[in-house]
Amino acid sequence: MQSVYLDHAATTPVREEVFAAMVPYLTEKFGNPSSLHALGREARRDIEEARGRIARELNASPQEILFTSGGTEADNIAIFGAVAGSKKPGKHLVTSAIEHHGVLHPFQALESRGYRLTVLPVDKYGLVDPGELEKVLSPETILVSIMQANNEVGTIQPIQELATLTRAAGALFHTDAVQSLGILPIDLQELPVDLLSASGHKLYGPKGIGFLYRRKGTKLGPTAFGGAQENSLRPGTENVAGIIGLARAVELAVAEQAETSKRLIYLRDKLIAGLTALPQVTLNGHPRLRLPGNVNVSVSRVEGESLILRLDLKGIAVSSGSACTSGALDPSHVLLAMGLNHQAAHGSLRLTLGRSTTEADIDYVLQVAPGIIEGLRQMSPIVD
Amino acid sequence: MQSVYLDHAATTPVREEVFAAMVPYLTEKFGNPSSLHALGREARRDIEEARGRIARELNASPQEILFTSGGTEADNIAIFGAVAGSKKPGKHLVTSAIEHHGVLHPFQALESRGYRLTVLPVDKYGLVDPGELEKVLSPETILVSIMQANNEVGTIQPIQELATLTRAAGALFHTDAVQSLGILPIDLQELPVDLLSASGHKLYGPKGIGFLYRRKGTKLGPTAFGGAQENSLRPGTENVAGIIGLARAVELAVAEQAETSKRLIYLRDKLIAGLTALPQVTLNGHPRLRLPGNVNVSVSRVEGESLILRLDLKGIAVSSGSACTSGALDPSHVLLAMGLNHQAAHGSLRLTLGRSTTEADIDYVLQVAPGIIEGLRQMSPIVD
Amino acid sequence: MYSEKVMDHFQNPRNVGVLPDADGVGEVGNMRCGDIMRLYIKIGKDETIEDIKFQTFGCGAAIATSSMITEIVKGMSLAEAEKVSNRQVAEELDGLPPVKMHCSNLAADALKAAIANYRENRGASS
Amino acid sequence: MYSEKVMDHFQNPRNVGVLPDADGVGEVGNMRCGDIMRLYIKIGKDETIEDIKFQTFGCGAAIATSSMITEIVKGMSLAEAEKVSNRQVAEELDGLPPVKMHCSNLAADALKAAIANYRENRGASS
Ligand SMILES: Cc1ncc(COP(=O)(O)O)c(C=O)c1O
Ligand SMILES: Cc1ncc(COP(=O)(O)O)c(C=O)c1O
Repeated sequence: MQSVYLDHAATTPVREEVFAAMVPYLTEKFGNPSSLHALGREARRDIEEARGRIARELNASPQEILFTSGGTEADNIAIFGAVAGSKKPGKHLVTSAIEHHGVLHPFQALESRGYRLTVLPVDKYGLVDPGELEKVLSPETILVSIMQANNEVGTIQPIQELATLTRAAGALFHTDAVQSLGILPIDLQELPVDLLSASGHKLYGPKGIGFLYRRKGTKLGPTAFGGAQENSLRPGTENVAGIIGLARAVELAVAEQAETSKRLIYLRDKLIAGLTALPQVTLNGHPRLRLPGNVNVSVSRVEGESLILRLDLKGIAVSSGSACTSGALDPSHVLLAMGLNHQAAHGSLRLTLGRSTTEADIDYVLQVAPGIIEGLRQMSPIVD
Repeated sequence: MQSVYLDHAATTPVREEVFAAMVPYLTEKFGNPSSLHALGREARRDIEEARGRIARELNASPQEILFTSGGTEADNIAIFGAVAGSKKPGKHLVTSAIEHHGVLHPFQALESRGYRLTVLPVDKYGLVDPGELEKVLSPETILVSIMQANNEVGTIQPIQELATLTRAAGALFHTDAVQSLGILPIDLQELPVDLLSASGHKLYGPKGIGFLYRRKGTKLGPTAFGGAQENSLRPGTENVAGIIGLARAVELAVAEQAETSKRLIYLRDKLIAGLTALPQVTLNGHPRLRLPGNVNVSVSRVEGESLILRLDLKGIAVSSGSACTSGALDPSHVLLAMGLNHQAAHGSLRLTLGRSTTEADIDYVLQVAPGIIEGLRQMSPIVD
Repeated sequence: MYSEKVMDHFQNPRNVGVLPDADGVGEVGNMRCGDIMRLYIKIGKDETIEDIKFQTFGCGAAIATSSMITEIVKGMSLAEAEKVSNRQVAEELDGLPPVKMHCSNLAADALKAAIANYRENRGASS
Repeated sequence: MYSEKVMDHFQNPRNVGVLPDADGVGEVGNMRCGDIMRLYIKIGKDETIEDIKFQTFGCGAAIATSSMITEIVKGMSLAEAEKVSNRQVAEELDGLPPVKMHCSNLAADALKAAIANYRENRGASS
């Protein structure tokens, strides 16, 4: 049976080059970067060099990169840290309705602690309107967090504009770039964000490592306590192998970004065209302002999980809604925020393309999907 | 030049068996455990199986094991979580003066937020007196945290007794077992602790992974927010390779515990005897209640870092004070708490033995150390 | 996640479809939860379930439990069939994931609704 | 962490020891910080530093900066030597880790203390 992985937004395989870069740090180069002897100094030097390489790819400085254990932790440190570090009397926070839970849930926790939270709506394409942000910004606003690109529907936000407005209002701007780093070009001299989160396993690096970019001068209060690692903002012995792998992954992703993007857009659009040509299958997200690898459709009268499992039985790995909430029964908050009804939200299918994706994969999906959709529809009690 | 690693308390090399167990998860088995397709289900099954294996080794249940990104995070989740989850009106916390910063600093942060903190003293061997704990326990007490064995001087605490007293007083008991898990026998049906922290890289597993044992029924409030992973107590995509490696490492450590212990105690005592036979070199920590691999001495009139570096130039990797605070200039809070003066604290040397340590290593250290100590003493302005 | 038996029923569901001359129809679930089950029963002599069919919009568990219950109760008397519980259906499938025990395990409820509907219909027509 | 030059001075410190007939002795640092440096100077004609020796209890940086300053100022006039700063010593060593710039980089202070001590001694004896 053919095996087609179309769930790159959930996670990606570790690239061979990344794995090869990690191996020495899982074998002979095992020093603790805090140790003063040669083995420790070697580890320290190598993680600092990795920090520098990541910074260079983003046009940032090494001190602006803080290693974390993943995207969620970077989001948490950014949000709770910005709030803890704020000297403002104001207690106003802003985010959008389509954020990942790694952003949304910290904000909701802060709301329950007495902060005032504005959750900006999105239009039917999943776009935040900068005009809406402008309306709610005030001298009270501490932090605005809006993701660069959405993990479910792939919509790319006008971050440049949103961040510029936020800066003008004197608040901090955070963006969750977990889905976009290495996939969209990012130049942190141009983009006026103060904080940016990324995760290794979304860009062909290992799981359990990520980073937070923190612009020089951005004050964060500590959210975890222990040793002095990562400027005391992320205490604990560094995941050296993970850091080395992450740096290699970022370098490779950035180097190949333009070419990969072009290739994936072609395949993506072919897949979108093929799927939406089926009866009652509609595209979710923006037709143009969308991640190169993201396809998200609603299949009427059919539930997402059974679609996933039937496709899986044919060797096709996809997801429905957010991978991180699959297993939960709630329909995607992203699709609901975009105005989909529950049926369309439950019947969503996300296919995310990546490095390994070939045209043959797309053709195979387009050959297999119609029968599966038909089969499930025949079982469905729902009529139009 | 001979190469002798005697810094196993700072970190340990990943065992070959552990590395081999991890490789598939850094290559073909790359699924996200939250994904519903076959690759995701495989990852889910394998990490749950790993959880079960760790639980079995400790005589615990799988649901009692929460994976974290390391020892520090486990400590933070235990302490902040226990406080957040407490329904008591009381605000009293208890710890000891010789805890790792991963425990001490969270407590100090809570103290600055209005909690009442008792820091129990230790005797000259680094031992906490259960009588002292009994005196301060009250219905106000939420949590007591005392490490099973100290990372600097290796002193083993009377945890059984301390935990029993704490339970009788109706408070929760946490122990940082980062230095002892796999090194001392642990049976969680016997040991009445509610929470226990461990870290992979101290027991020949990878860096960036650890776990928190949480006894069934122990209520923890969330300290980080995001996806539903690890019971929503540690959100973020699981470090699958790390988890698999950790489980293998725990299994192997427990299986070999008795034998390794016996071997190391012999080597440890030989090293202690040899070093303390040198003029004005004195043992720190308890002569008997001490980790099998720990040697800690104070060398009068000589500063620790220069001792480390000179030994390093001879191929001997050791540390002075805590590895995690080396690089900082403060003398060890552990040694000061044990009543050492600043000179003795600054002149401490920690040599920690492990799986790779041979008698030849010990002999080499005992051959090289005297000359180095003498050389540095000749440079010293301090007279007795 | 799912047992082999669940996957078998999900892949090859038994008794899918509609009974145009059903004596009772039961529907449970709602779109908010993402699971809707509809059961059709045809009652034979001695109040036994002569035929049964289902339609389900829902996840793997919802489809498998729908399919499973049709196998369990076909040929049963209504009195027996009414005693079948959701838990029993799950057990026949060698278990369901904990997260699925609630929303997607409604087949017995659907059957009860169908039986109730049958009784109502009969009451009305007699 | 340390530059090669630091490691060279740490490994092979120049001018270690005591000058029994020193004209000035300076000591800085304290045990709390973990660094104590003592410098001995012998002053020759035209107030030049004819000989200099040091004793240091401290980390690699403390030992290397002590050693370095003895090399820098040997043969210098006191006026010149007084102008040497801690920063300059660090630069001659191709830099020090940031964490070491403060406590362990006191060699110039020790030299100033030794010179002050020499002047005091001379004042007292004249
Ligand atoms: C006793 C103790 N607790 C906690 C830690 C922290 O563990 P980690 O570095 O994995 O965060 C360490 C080691 O650094 C330790 O020795
Ligand atoms: C947009 C976004 N943010 C955050 C995360 C969380 O990253 P991680 O799983 O590395 O914690 C994810 C993926 O799960 C994501 O897609």
